[in-house]
Amino acid sequence: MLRLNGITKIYRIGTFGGKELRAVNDVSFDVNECEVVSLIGESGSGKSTIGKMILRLTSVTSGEINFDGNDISAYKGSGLKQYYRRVQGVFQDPFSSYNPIFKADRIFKIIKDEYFPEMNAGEWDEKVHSSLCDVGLNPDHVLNKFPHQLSGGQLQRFLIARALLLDVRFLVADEIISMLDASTRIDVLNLLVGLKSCGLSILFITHDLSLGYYISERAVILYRGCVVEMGDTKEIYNNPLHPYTRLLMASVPRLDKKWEDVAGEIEWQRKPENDAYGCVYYARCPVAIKGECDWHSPQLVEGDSNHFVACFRAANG
Amino acid sequence: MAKYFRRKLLIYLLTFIIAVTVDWCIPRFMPGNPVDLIISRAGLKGSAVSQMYTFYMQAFGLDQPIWKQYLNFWIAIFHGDLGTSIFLFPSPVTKVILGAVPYDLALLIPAILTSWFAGNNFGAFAARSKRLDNTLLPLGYILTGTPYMWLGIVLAWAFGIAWRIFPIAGGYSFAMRPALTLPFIWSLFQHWFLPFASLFIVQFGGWAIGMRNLIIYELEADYSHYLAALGAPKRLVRKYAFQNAMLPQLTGLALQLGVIVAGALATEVVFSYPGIGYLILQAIHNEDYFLLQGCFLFVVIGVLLANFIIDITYVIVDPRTRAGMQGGAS
Amino acid sequence: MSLNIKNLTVYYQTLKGDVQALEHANLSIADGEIMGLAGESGCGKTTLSNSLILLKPPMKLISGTVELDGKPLPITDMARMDEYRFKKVSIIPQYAMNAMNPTRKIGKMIEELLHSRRVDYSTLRTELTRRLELVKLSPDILDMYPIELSGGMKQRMVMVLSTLLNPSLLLADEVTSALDVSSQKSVSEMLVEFRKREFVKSVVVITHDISILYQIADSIMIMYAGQLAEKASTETIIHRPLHPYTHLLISSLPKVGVRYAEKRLEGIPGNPPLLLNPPIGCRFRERCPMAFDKCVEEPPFEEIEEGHFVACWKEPKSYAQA
Amino acid sequence: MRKSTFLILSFLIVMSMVLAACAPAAVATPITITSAPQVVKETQVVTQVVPATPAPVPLTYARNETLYTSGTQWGPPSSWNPFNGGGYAMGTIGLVYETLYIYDPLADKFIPWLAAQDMKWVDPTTLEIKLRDGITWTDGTPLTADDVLFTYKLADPNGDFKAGLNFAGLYNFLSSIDKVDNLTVDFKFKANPAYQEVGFYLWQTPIVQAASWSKLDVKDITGGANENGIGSGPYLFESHDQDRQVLVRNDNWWGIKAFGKTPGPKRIVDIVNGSNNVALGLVLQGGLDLSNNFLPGVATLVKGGYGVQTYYPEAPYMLSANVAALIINEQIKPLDDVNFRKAMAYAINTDDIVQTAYTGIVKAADPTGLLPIWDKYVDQDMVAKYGWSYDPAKAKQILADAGYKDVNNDKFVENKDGSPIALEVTCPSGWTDWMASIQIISKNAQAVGINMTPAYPDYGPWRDAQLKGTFQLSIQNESQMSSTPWSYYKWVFQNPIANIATAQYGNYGRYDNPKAFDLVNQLNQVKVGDDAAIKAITSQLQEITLTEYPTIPLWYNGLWSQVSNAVWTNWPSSADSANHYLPASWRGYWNMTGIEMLLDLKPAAAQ
Amino acid sequence: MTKGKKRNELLYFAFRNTKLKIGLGVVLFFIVLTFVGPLIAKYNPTDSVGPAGAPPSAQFWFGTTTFGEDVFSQFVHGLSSTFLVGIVGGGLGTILGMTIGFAAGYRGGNLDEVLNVLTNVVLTIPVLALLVVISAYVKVRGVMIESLFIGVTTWPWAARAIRAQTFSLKTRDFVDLARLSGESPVKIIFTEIAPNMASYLFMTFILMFGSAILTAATLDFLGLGPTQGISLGTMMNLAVLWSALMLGMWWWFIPPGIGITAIVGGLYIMNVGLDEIFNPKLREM
Repeated sequence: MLRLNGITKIYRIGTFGGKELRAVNDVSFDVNECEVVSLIGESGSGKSTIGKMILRLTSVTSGEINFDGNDISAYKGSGLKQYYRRVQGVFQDPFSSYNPIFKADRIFKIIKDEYFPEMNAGEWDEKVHSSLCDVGLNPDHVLNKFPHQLSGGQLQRFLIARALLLDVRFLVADEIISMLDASTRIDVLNLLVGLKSCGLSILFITHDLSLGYYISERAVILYRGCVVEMGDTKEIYNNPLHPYTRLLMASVPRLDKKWEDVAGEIEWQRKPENDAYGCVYYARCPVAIKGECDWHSPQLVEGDSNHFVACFRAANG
Repeated sequence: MAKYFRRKLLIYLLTFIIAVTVDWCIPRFMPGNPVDLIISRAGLKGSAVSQMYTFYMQAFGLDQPIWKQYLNFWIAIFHGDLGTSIFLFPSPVTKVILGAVPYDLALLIPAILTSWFAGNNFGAFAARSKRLDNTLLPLGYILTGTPYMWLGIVLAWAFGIAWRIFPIAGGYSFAMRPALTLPFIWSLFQHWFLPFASLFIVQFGGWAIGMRNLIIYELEADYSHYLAALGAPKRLVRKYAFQNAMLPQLTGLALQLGVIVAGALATEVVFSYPGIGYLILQAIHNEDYFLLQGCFLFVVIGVLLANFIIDITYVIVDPRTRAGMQGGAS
Repeated sequence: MSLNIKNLTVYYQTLKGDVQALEHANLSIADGEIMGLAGESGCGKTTLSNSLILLKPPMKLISGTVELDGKPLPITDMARMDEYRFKKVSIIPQYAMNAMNPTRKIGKMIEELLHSRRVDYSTLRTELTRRLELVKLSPDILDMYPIELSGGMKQRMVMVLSTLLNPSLLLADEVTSALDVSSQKSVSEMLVEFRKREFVKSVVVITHDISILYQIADSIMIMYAGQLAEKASTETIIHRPLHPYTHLLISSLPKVGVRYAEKRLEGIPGNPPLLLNPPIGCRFRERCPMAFDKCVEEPPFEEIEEGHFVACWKEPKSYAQA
Repeated sequence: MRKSTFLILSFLIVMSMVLAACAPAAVATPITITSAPQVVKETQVVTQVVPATPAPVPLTYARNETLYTSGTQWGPPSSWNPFNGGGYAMGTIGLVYETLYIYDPLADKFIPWLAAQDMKWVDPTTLEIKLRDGITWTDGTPLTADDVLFTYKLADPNGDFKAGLNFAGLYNFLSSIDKVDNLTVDFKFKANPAYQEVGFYLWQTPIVQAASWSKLDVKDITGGANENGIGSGPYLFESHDQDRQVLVRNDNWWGIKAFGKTPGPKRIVDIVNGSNNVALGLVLQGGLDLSNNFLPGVATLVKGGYGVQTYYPEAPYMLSANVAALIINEQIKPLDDVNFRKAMAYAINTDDIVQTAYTGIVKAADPTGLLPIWDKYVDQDMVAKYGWSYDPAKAKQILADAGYKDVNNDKFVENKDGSPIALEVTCPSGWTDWMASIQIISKNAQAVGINMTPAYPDYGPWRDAQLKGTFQLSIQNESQMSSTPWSYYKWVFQNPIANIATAQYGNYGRYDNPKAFDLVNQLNQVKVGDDAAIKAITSQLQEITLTEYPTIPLWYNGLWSQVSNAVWTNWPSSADSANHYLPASWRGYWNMTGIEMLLDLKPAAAQ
Repeated sequence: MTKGKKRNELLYFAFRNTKLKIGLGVVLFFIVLTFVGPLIAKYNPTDSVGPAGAPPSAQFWFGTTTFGEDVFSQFVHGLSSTFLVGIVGGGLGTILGMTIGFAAGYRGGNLDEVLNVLTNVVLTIPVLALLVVISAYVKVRGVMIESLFIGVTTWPWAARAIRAQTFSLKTRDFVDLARLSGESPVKIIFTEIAPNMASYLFMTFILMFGSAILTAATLDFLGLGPTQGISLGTMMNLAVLWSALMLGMWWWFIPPGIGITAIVGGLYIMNVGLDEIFNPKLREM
């Protein structure tokens, strides 16, 4: 359904683009119908940039994003509008997603103005109500209020309801629960996954391994703009192949295992001899092969079935 | 860092080119032919008129094609040649202006620097002190709203005419001959003081207000809270806040330069202080476009230089620009 | 007893009235104890920590006393409190990334700070270097400006600085939340290391992430809406919580190994109350599945068993986790 | 404040002060003082100039030896070239360079100056000029007939230089200039020379030193700055700066012996005008002895015991220096109609202008426009017959009689063909007294039904409109007092019409009257001093101006002059016992007895 | 907290803010005077109606000029051109600044670079010197022309400030969301970004208003003001030209200066007041 084909994002910094910052580097993966894929990475890994590129909020430097077989970069004007009818996003900060000086339900009004200008008011209200009910909100409690009068959880549900007003088939969910209160966040997550049954595919962007594990069928691990490992979520969690994934697994604070019980020193500090070549993880890799990892970038290869990894060590066994 | 300066230089260069081009247009698009004015001023009569007309057209290069004139103008600028003044014929414009520039520098540099330092210190002192904030700072707002020349007029009236404490015209006593002697410097000072004071007072208010607002922001900054939590005395916290608030004030100074220079021009007129402002006014009243052109160019170069100095100073005093300068999108 | 808080009530003054951010807090922390303080945003954990070190307007002390090492801490007296700050009580603030003056070299700032506290920098210099090395920082960074450091480096720098004078009590406010997974671990472990080396006696680790506390804290205290809910040893809180809130909160947390497809987690319905005009009695009662009549009275924060405090009218032992 | 900052700051301030201190010093002109003139015998071939040790120049000028003047320089002194008519520094002609004669307009007589005696016409076409013996240039060399010859030949269209100088007009009727002996020069003219104009040039042309000027090329002669030029007059340029110029007395000046008088002030400091406002302030504070600025409100000061004195103790206080007239573009309707012009003349309330715009410091003009010094030429019968005064009723009547009626009832009259009239009267923006005046004129005109509005363009386009003849109505005052009323009539009847733009002197309205033009030429050919002949011709010209209204004289601009008795006394005044000189430092006025005022000035303490 | 409450809170602070009250009061006073003044003033400002240079009296409240014009009449008529310059010059500057600031801030990229350079260039060229040249060029000038010149030369300051604000607002998620809703950039700028900066834009306008008045006063004072009509700046110019200082006619040059200072000072104080209202950090504790 959605296919990312070698996409790269280079930010140009300085006057008339003097310096380059490679935020996303040759990333390819796809998301199938009714599938939740987690895009997992730390800050600066480029995960949000990928989400924005899918949403056409930022341009793609090279590579191609296909939705239902069409290159989305070709969309303009009404074509783009039709694309947004099917692909939508929800972002991390619920309060930033609303214009603070307007009422929260203005986001619905915008959808009506842009997509359903001919629909009469009664019909529209009906549609909004049912959509709100679908996301577990009581329309009477939440309509006609300002954003700061609603909780973060309610606001995020609002955004999901907004997407449902359109014929959404693909949702980019960028860290949508990381700013919610612990006691309410899991419900939003449950709601999201529940939508899968309605034929929705989700790209779930997160830095939290346990959330990724909880929600997705497949996961993509991103490090400094590169995919280092991807595949079946369970497979990755139970048998991480890339040293970076292993580090993540060992570092994530868990409620069932203490750090002492996990393997000891797994991170390295090494000065890379060159910046331009080699594995992105070379500087921190405890198992790097000098002369190889610092000069060649490993390709993503299939280790186990449906389990890809970009590491010479892992690939060599 | 080199990149930062390259970028800055690019902007300065562009500004300079645009300014010079505007400048070049001045005498050419003004109604009336400057040469006619020279001839009429020289009091030439009869056959001499056409003879001198040709001569001056050639001398100013006005008989050349427009593009050539533009090119020649650039060449002339780099030779420091800004043509001949009409009103002060036959003085070269450069010479006339160079005679005035020291007065401007003597007025502007101390006025800008002292008001900036004093205003900032006062603003920092007044910030968060309720009593000062409510009594003295409104005065600051009023001062910034005062037109420079009006303050000049009032000062001249009060100190020069009513009380006769200070002279109200000229660069130094008309009874003196320039020399590096105490009485002469004293006279220079006396004549300098009122124009200086009117520039100082107006700017002082502006800086004080700016600093007050900035320091309040700084005192609310995280590092101030952290220092307070570690029991650092108020003095240290305020010192840091003050020093950090100075940086945006430095940028503010660069932004204000044009306004300050304008104020100085008006003030010079009030006090007949023999600087460029006074020359500009005379040039306008006497339709001396070449002089006007030269003055404009000098002011632009002066402001550009000052901006550049401020830029460099900023890099020196703000470690963030030094450490993190990557060309900055600001 | 290192820290002894009695009946501490702190409000925030706002235009529309007082926000009752911390209500009747009673608690003790032992020497050498690392106590985790957890709760959702707005539960009063930062208020509690701030009132121990920098209680200033719009915060207002309504009642309560604080004792540190057996001596009363003059928390309301800004001037007298200065003597205790840094030396007895110290803080690693939430905003550690921006805690250092951006225009001063770090070493210079430390020197000026110490000088202002009448502590001789030169005698501390070697100890400072030693501790920097301990947190894997080169002493060279003393000659750098904060902007030249990465987030994790700044965090560690602030850790070293805040504990430089070996305070009795260290308040560590959300020290890991801005960090990447891998840095979270090393910073957390450093806190434990600091305690071990007696750079600090006791530590209060404030966080919204209970799993971090599980890794490093000796005891955990759970707060809800300005009230203390439960305090006990880490194992007890995670595995045998007594307060319904603690129980529901912990069971709603996703864990590696739990999948939606296999086991559906549930959140707590409803939202925390606004503290401007909170419900009287137990503030959790509106969301509590076990709430009953008695809950309109404020439950006392009582020691139910050795080291296990709970503020709930229900009988204990109700929620042993399966 | 941190110590280092403070140090840097103080350093910068001190530096800038020093900078300011150095600047004027750098511009100051070094001067060489030469020894007392050698008595140069004719046998001596080589003139010996022995430079003496320069006398130390005092740092502060003693107040009682210094005369402060203002009113001539409106910008930094920039030219010391006596041939730079409009722009030479104060005193260049008169104090430094001298003329053969000076002219006394109050007594209407030529006073021999460099010349030893009155103008002597050997025959009707030959003028012999004899120079005083013993005049030296400031470099010690004698001023001789060669210098006079050289000077006048500069403008010779067939000479070496062909310089377009002011007196080039002399060559219209000059056939040759010859040196008779070392001190005598003969000017030989063609038949019927223009005696009036010749006289005009004789007191206006500065004599320059042949030895130094012959080295210059024509460009430098006409336009050079001539800094450190060698003069012959009572003062030398000492130094100058942006806002002043200092002249020092030439103690070897020939006149000290010749007149037995030494100019009072050791130094003259001429202050560049910042504004009239500043000048008034300086006058009030005793910082200015002679102010030739237009100072509105000076009447109150004269009366108010500020120690300020003017030529007349009562209104109009000032001598009249030039006539301000309404100039009228005669090429456009309805201004081409003499009756319309006449109606305007009757409509304007000149007294109101005098009182309101000038607070009474000027005098309403005589209808003839002849300055008071030319009162003797005014044909009173003619004035009685044709003269006009403010009479709006009569103005209306004239308009009505001439057929100007208000057709469309807008309270303004229309052209005879019914087209509306909308006139604009202009003066340069910022010339406040004139601005006030044209406001009054417009109001007066409107009152009689003439639709006239004031407009204030900038000087450039205002002047341009006059030269091109595109203006409608304006005010001009170019015609100054001089040795001959011819200069006034030349201004009114400048011709030929085609040359108005290049002549740049009058008749911008393009008034075309061959008879008048001829009369002006006749007037020019009257012998200097032949008052009867002048009167006869001017009487005819007056008839033309009084009946044709080529311009409408409004008021006499004053010879603005305010003097202070605080330091210097014995100023010219209208009082019977006083000196009757022109109290002016303006260009062209030192050689109209201004210099004599200096010779008579006495320090206040001396009295 | 409801929006209503929030608005009330702003109003509460507004009513409590002395700075705003004083500033607004002064400005309103002069605005009222501008409209009512010509009705009270008995004379045409350029008519000679009284004795020359008379001090203030019951008949001539602010005295008369050297030409016997009524200073009070001139003052109230001058006020209107002062306000006109403020509104037109300041308004035009703000609008230009907004357009350029929004475009640069929202579009970013090379357009931003170009506009940024342009802004810096115009910012660096001393505006007054430029205005002097332009004013000298146009021979017959009215208040409108003057205002236009001031507007087209003073926008960079506003553009810079607005650009920075737009830049920070642009990164807010609701802007992305609006784009995801298919809104056009112009619509996003005016319906999403601008309303959020309303207070800021208003304050920018006030500052531009004040600085336009000051700039105009300086030009007028130099004799480059309107060649027709009267303004407070030309009053000062004429007062100085006609030696009001020396003759002690303080009533001629003091009122226009006080008028300008009070209006601009009032505007600035008002702005600080507004800043405190919109910016809780600045509020007095």
